[in-house]
Amino acid sequence: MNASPPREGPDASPAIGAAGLDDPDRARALLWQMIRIRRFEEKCAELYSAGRIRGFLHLYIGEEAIAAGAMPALAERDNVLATYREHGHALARGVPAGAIMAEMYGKQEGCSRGRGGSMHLFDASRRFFGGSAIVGGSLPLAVGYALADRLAGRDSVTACFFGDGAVAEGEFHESLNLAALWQLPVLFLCENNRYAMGTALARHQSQVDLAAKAAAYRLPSESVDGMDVVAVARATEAAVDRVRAGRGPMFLEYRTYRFRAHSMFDPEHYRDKAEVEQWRQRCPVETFARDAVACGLLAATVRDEIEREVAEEIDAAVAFAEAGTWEPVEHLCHDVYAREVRP
Amino acid sequence: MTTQTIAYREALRQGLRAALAGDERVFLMGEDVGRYGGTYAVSHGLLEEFGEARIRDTPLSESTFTGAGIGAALNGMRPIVEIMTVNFSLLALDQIINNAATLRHMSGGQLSVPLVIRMTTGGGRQLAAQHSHSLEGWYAHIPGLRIVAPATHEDARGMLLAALEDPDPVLIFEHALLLGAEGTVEGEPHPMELDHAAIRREGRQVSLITYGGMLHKSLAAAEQLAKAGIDAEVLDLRTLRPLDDAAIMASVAKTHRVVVVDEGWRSGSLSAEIITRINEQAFFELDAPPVRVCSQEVPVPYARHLEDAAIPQVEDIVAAVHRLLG
Amino acid sequence: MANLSRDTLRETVIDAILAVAPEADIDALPHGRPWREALEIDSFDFLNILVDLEKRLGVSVPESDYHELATLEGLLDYLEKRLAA
Amino acid sequence: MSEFRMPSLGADMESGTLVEWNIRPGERVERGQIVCVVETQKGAIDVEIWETGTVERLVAEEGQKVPVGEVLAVIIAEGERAEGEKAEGEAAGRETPAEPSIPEASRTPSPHAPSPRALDVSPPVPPHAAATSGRLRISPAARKRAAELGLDPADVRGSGVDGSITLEDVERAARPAEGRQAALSERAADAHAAMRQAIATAMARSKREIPHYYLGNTLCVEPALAWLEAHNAERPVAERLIFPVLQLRAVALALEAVPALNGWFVDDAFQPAEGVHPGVAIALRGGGLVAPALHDADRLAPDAMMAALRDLLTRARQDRLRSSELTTAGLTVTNLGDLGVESVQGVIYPPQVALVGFGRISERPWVRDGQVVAARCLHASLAADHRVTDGALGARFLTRLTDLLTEPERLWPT
Repeated sequence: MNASPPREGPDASPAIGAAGLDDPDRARALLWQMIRIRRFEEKCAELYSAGRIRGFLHLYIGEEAIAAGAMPALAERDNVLATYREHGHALARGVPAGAIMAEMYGKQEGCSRGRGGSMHLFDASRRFFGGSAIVGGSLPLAVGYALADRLAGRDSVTACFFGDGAVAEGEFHESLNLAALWQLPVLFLCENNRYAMGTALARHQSQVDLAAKAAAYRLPSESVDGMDVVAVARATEAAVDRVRAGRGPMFLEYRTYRFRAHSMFDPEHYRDKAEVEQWRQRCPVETFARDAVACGLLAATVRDEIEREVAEEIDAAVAFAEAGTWEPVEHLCHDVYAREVRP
Repeated sequence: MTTQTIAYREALRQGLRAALAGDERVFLMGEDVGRYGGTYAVSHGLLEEFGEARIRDTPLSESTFTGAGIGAALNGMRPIVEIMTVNFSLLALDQIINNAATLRHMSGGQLSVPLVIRMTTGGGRQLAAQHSHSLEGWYAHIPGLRIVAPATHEDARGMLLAALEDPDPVLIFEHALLLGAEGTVEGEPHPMELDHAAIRREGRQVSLITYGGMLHKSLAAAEQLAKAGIDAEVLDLRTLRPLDDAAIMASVAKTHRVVVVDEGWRSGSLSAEIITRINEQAFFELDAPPVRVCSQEVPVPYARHLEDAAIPQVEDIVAAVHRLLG
Repeated sequence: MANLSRDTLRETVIDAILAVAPEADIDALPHGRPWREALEIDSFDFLNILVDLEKRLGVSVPESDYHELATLEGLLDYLEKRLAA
Repeated sequence: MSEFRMPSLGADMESGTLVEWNIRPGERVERGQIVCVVETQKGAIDVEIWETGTVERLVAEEGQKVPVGEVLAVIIAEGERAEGEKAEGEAAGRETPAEPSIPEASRTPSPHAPSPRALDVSPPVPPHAAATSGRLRISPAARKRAAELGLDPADVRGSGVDGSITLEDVERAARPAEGRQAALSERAADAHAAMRQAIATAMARSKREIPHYYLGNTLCVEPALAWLEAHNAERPVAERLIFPVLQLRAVALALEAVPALNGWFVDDAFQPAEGVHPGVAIALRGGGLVAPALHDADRLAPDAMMAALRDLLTRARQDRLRSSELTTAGLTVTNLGDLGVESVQGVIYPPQVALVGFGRISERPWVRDGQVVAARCLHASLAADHRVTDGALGARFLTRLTDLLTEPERLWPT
């Protein structure tokens, strides 16, 4: 990887790329997942512009390698918590695209019955616990999930995704400290896309080496090239194994970049177009597809097959969402309490 | 059935012990609940009895240990989180309000947070403005939370047990001045339901509507009023959210006069909420404008005479009733 | 109402008078003497007694008949007559 | 800042006992509002205030005997600033304990611990301006109950917060001749003795100081009675006029014509009254006499006058007169006809300068058109103060009065 853009922090572990794989099925699955997330989100942007999706819409485009690479490392019994930029995580975790799209439409067939929207995707059956719009707010929950597993004697791992902005929150520090103190099975997964909304890392952190922060709480930590899906997968697998083995929590930093604005309504005054263009050269989908073909892992035709499959799935998801129904307003106050309560 | 006379903190401890013994999923977590024996000695002896896994001392990280309680509750446990005072709970406000109160609804009913958070509230101990406030009314504003304020010894242990059976987050407010007060309990701890207010004294002429630490001042005021020939009813709300509207309106329909005694400040308060509901639901039962006895609108000061002046006292309640009855 | 006995009627009238003049000693009234002067019933009291009797018996006494009410017996006769009508 | 003082409710009043305050510091008061009850030798009087403002403080305490002219309360007029408001701000009215009690070293927290202060933690909130408008102050429950009982709440006296009408007030009003009357009967013996004393003082002064002269006239009231009968025909009993309404009206109109009889002799000079408010002498059952003013008797239509008289008689007998009613009459009218007497030679109530007396209506031989006929007649008399008027003026008044009662259509000319 020669085209590595400038970095504020120390270098991540070396890139691996498609050459690091020998299983064509795995390569296809990774590419499929990344393309699926990419196309799904592009469709979301289109539907947002058409007024079908409302609220805030935060797109993951550029960062797909992380969800696609990391999620397969987790078992069904593990717990996943994510941020408000979590469409990719939900898709990668297996939440049906139709249920996600319907949620963004606000339909009751949505994965949160239309109560959450883009930022609050939930699927308890897949142990996908959101979907949180409070930066740093899900880290303490992750500690609690892990504590419960520990107390109940289960070997589950709790994976908690968050961004570089969250490391400025007190809850990040409290949570890393408590998880390390109690040696809980939490995997802290930091997607460092270099901007907390519009504020560059160096403009909000005195120490831009995030792994060093984790180390201060005596968490083993590692920084990974988040644009390299294979590197992400390898590092995450190793971390999951370590945490599952009962060796305490771990911190992983994925160095990545979002290609699109923070949300749909963001003129991007805070970064140069040249910088964005430079990172686009490292697009995780394109680089992986190119390398996988180049090293003979995938046939040149696979890309088109995947695109067709994905287009079909997304069309079906949109149709599902369009056909979805509105929950009756009489149900407005349902699910505030388990029992019907008149406050 | 045996009657015991015990301190309120002992009643709380009996409730905790019964909960820990009765359900493996229950554990207690908070600052100094273990080796120290609890800031207010409520959990004294429980570490030895139940071990470090279930009586967990935490760092001074209110947000994270409260959030961890929520996470553990989401993941099948029945945690009891102890926060030292209501003022400190403000550090955990994000977790309580953005997570505990919202997750069931935001997930479309998929998630459940069967968490109990206990904290002390109220003034009267010369602890000044960062340890003495009564913010339970604030929490009672939040849909998704259940707010309870046990004022009697039976409720102190029994409402905790009932709270643990509740599938939703329950915040228990224990008035600090009650901790040392003695009272009686009957037999073994048993769950005390969380849905209804209780008439602690029957009366015909005026309803004193109150809860928590103010219950005892209201009862003392009712005693004084009785000597002056005024027959006051005292209604203990017990649960501040959801409010037992039926009990409130029934009392108003009986006495036609209301004094709400609330240690919280009056502006934008629980007392305001109660009186508004009375106006909405029992307007034509009112025979005089409703009256409030609340704390003065000042951060609670340290000096004894000033603190006493800031917080409602028995004579304030008596005076309010006299004023109301003309 | 028409079957009201004389005694019941008398009691009703006495009640109406006592409501206005609670201290009145009606038993001490000399038979056949004007009762208003003896009981210090002024025109306002008298009006109130008539209002009361109207409420109790449903009999409205026109002003032109006031002269028939000068004695207690006359008042009772008059009411009996009106009730029977 | 102004002082609200114990009013003089009569020349014979030296002091009164403050029975009850209806106001509290911080409250707004309106001109004409009844602010306290004062027990006088004439009974309990509702005392009105004549200034609009805010109660700064109450000086006299309930139960205190206060001489006439002494300060009862301090009032801040509208727009004025309260005493010390600038310096103390919100703390005005609060007392800081001079010696704050020293907390015990190891105070056992107790919810029952006595507090060392004398503060009102819940200061009375001044009623919103809208609440002090002309709207009736009645509790919602009382309003509902009054509607159930078919009672007009305007007729009910309020005893609740800020003088509001309560449920109990309505219930009490629905039980006639009970309530306050019963409460007052406990001190009736004392009150009657005091009243007797007051009457004795006033009448002795009258006979000692006032050179009375007396005039009298017998008049035929057949036309007046016919007018009354016609007016009352077809009306339910409760809405009928009584003859004294005509008498008072005639007095009022005659006074308009001869204003020298309407006023007071004060400091060796006649001071005319400011309106026509004849005092109505009312004998109280059980003894005693009061003579409250019937306000603006020259301006009331027949039914309004009857209503005003009914109100006055009812309240007089319930010991509920207002202070203004005891100080404004410029002349008194006494009617002893119902008690069977022919004529009255009245004693003037000082410092008034005249008194009109009416006797009984009875059948007399009367000459009409040269024929002696039986006709119902009435004797009217005037007692007047010779220091102020002479017989000629008195005669003009009495003649006028006679004419008006003889030709009743002139009482309320259309």
